[in-house]
Amino acid sequence: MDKFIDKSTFLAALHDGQSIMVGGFMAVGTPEMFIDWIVESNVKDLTIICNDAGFEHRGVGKLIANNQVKKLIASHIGLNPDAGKKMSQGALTIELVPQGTLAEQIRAHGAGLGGILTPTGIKTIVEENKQKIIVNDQAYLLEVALGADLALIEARTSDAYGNLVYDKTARNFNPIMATAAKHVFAYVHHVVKQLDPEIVVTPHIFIDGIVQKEANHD
Amino acid sequence: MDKFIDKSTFLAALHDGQSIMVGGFMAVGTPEMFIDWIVESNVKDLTIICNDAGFEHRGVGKLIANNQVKKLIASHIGLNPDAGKKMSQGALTIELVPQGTLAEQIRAHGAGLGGILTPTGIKTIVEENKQKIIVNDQAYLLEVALGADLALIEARTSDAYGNLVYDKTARNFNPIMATAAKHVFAYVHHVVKQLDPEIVVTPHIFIDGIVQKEANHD
Amino acid sequence: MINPKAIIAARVAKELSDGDLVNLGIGLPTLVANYIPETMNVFLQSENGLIGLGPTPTDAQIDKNLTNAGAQYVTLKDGGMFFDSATSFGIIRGGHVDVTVLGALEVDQEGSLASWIIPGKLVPGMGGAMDLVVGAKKVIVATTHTNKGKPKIKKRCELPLTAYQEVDMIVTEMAVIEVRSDGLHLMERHPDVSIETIIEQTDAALIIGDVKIMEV
Amino acid sequence: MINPKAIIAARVAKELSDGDLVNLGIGLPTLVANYIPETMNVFLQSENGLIGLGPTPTDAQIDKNLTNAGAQYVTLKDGGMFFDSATSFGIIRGGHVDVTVLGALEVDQEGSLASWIIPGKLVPGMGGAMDLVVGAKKVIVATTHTNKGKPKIKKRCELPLTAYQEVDMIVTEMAVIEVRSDGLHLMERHPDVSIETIIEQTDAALIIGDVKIMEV
Repeated sequence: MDKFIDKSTFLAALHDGQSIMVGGFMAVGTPEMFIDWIVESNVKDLTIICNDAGFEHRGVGKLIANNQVKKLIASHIGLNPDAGKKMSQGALTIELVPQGTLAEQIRAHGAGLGGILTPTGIKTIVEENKQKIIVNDQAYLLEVALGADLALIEARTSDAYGNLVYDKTARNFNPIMATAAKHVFAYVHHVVKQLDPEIVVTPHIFIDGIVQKEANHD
Repeated sequence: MDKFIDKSTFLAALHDGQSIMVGGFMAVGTPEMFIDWIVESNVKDLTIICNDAGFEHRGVGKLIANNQVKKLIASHIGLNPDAGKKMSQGALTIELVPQGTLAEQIRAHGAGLGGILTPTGIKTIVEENKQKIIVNDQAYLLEVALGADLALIEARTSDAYGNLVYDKTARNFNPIMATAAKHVFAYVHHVVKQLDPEIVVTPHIFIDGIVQKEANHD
Repeated sequence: MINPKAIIAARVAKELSDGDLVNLGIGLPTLVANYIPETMNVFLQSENGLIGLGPTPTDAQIDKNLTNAGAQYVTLKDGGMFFDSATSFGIIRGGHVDVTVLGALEVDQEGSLASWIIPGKLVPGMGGAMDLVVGAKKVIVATTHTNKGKPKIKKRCELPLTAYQEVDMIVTEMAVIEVRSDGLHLMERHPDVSIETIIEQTDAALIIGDVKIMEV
Repeated sequence: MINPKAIIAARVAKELSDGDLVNLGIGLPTLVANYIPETMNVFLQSENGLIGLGPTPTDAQIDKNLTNAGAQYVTLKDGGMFFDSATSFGIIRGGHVDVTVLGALEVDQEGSLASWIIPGKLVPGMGGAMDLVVGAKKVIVATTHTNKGKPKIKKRCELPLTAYQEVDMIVTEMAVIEVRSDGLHLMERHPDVSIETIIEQTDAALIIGDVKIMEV
């Protein structure tokens, strides 16, 4: 039941054409080492699901810069001009999703729901090609669940079982992404023997592999 | 901004015909003092939303025993024969809901969603009168959001602001109910000056009034 | 066959694997925990909000806020943790539970299950059973083969369903039965019970191939 | 009018009340925090996952994992706490935010807002703005009255919308405007700006009643 993995195990899980969720909000809470390893692997045609496009040299922006991303699903790309440029050139498809909708779509997949009804996006271009459903005289958009092949998350601390807690605003999308992918890898800053059972944010059952900061990965 | 209230403030919030969410799972995590105060108030025709019917002399069962409940929305009534008896006699309407659906309906209301799509209940009597929606070739039931006039919850500890943490399996429905009612009252066992911002389960903004155990309430 | 429940619980336990997340229903299924080898890491979930269910507490260990979904006092193992009901059913519905074990009023040859209501007679409610049966990767029904001689394994459930075509395996004190797309396969029989007896006590059609002897 | 942004931020701050939960958008709206009286308990939410946003940290206080939704370093006040993105937008969409303040590319006389895209030119994305505008109890648009002389308050937004008919109030360096069902009501004007000038710089029709002087 040892969840502590090394770089080779991580690299073996990467494939061309995968969908990968990456935690973080403008790269705060993004597992940069995993991003660097993906750059090194040079896998192609990825679909990346992340709150935003990061920066050109930080977060998922590094994968865009290295031309590994075919499609990006995000709520915001404003801090990475490279993403906008590649989109204009037709080299990158970007699907912009309201941030709260993205969060609920990911949570829905992890929780076995087919989707959720949100008022967000009604009478905007977000509603295009989506089903509208009226509940108690209010219109909602049906937004379907969103899963991925891999989720890459960052946490502050893991215990020996793989239970996780996060650090301040580096929490963001990490806990929900941990529930919504076929395989979930966590990059953690610290490992302790035990965590208080009341404060665990991500139960160990969601985590398939853990890489600890400053362990020897080569 | 003092959220610490007394019994008279609590009683003033009660009205005939209200809908009230009550936290707890088979009375574990149910704020018994609030239940006793409702019994004392003798308000009538309540709609109670709770995981279960409690026991005849514990939890929401006390409200049923005192004939204050018109309708109960719950997932289970097996440990309170009085509830089943009153249902058979036509003195109490009971709407049985799968537990996971009930949890999501409450969460949905608190999160501003119109509802959620769940596979639970498909091809059972639960699907009667509900909309079926197909997503990626799978059938789901549309279950609409469920809110209430009041939510009554129990927590282990509050800080001076009303941030809450819970105690073991007494957590259950309490945190989601805290998000889903017009007014939310919490019964807490302890009050501390400050809670670690990483471990708060219910942010203070959800809580309207707090009653502390063993404070003088008369 | 002195203790049918013990036979069933012991046999169900053999279906569990190291690292599994398992939900054991109220009643008979709870006994399965007693037969999990100590060397095996099986994580027990309880839908009222925990993973890491440990053994029954001594009187001195009892904590009134630490119970299972049947309102019994329990303990928490190392590595366990607590969560709210929405998270709990996210785990259940989301397919993160490897095995769920639960009882039955009726189970049928299409893998449908009835376990929560006898209209006009017994209306306990479905609790978390509907979500568990729909959400778990493997659904094992653990039940006595008959209800005082009346078959519980039917051609088609007559009582209102808990879920439609979700059961994977039925374990009774007489037999182990797998639910496949072509029907119910009798996989194992109790050493003291003949195939003929099992067929006789079963309303559903059984597909009989290489029937092994249950380890009891 | 030396600093239009300061005028706008100071005026918006007067809309906040003790106990309010408030979300301040990136840019100009962030400045509102500087004008909240210290005696008033206003709780600032940031959609990346906190309530209790405090003042900008000193260099020594900077924590790279403590930022606002604009990726700026922030601090956390007493009573503040952290949560994940689903919880954050549950708070936002669920109507638990009392006031949201955000900028505009265009805002119109029906209370619709465009703020996230200029097709073919600028495509930053909507981030959390669509949820905030739909979910918050009161939506205040804080914007310069014009974009270099081009009216931003229009009869009808031409750019793709952030939300339809959700804006409650528009605060500019010239005017305070309320959005009501019958249209835009000019409530206040800057002491140095005439009603005529405001009408001239506004594309939308304004309903003029008892126009007060903005406190600046």
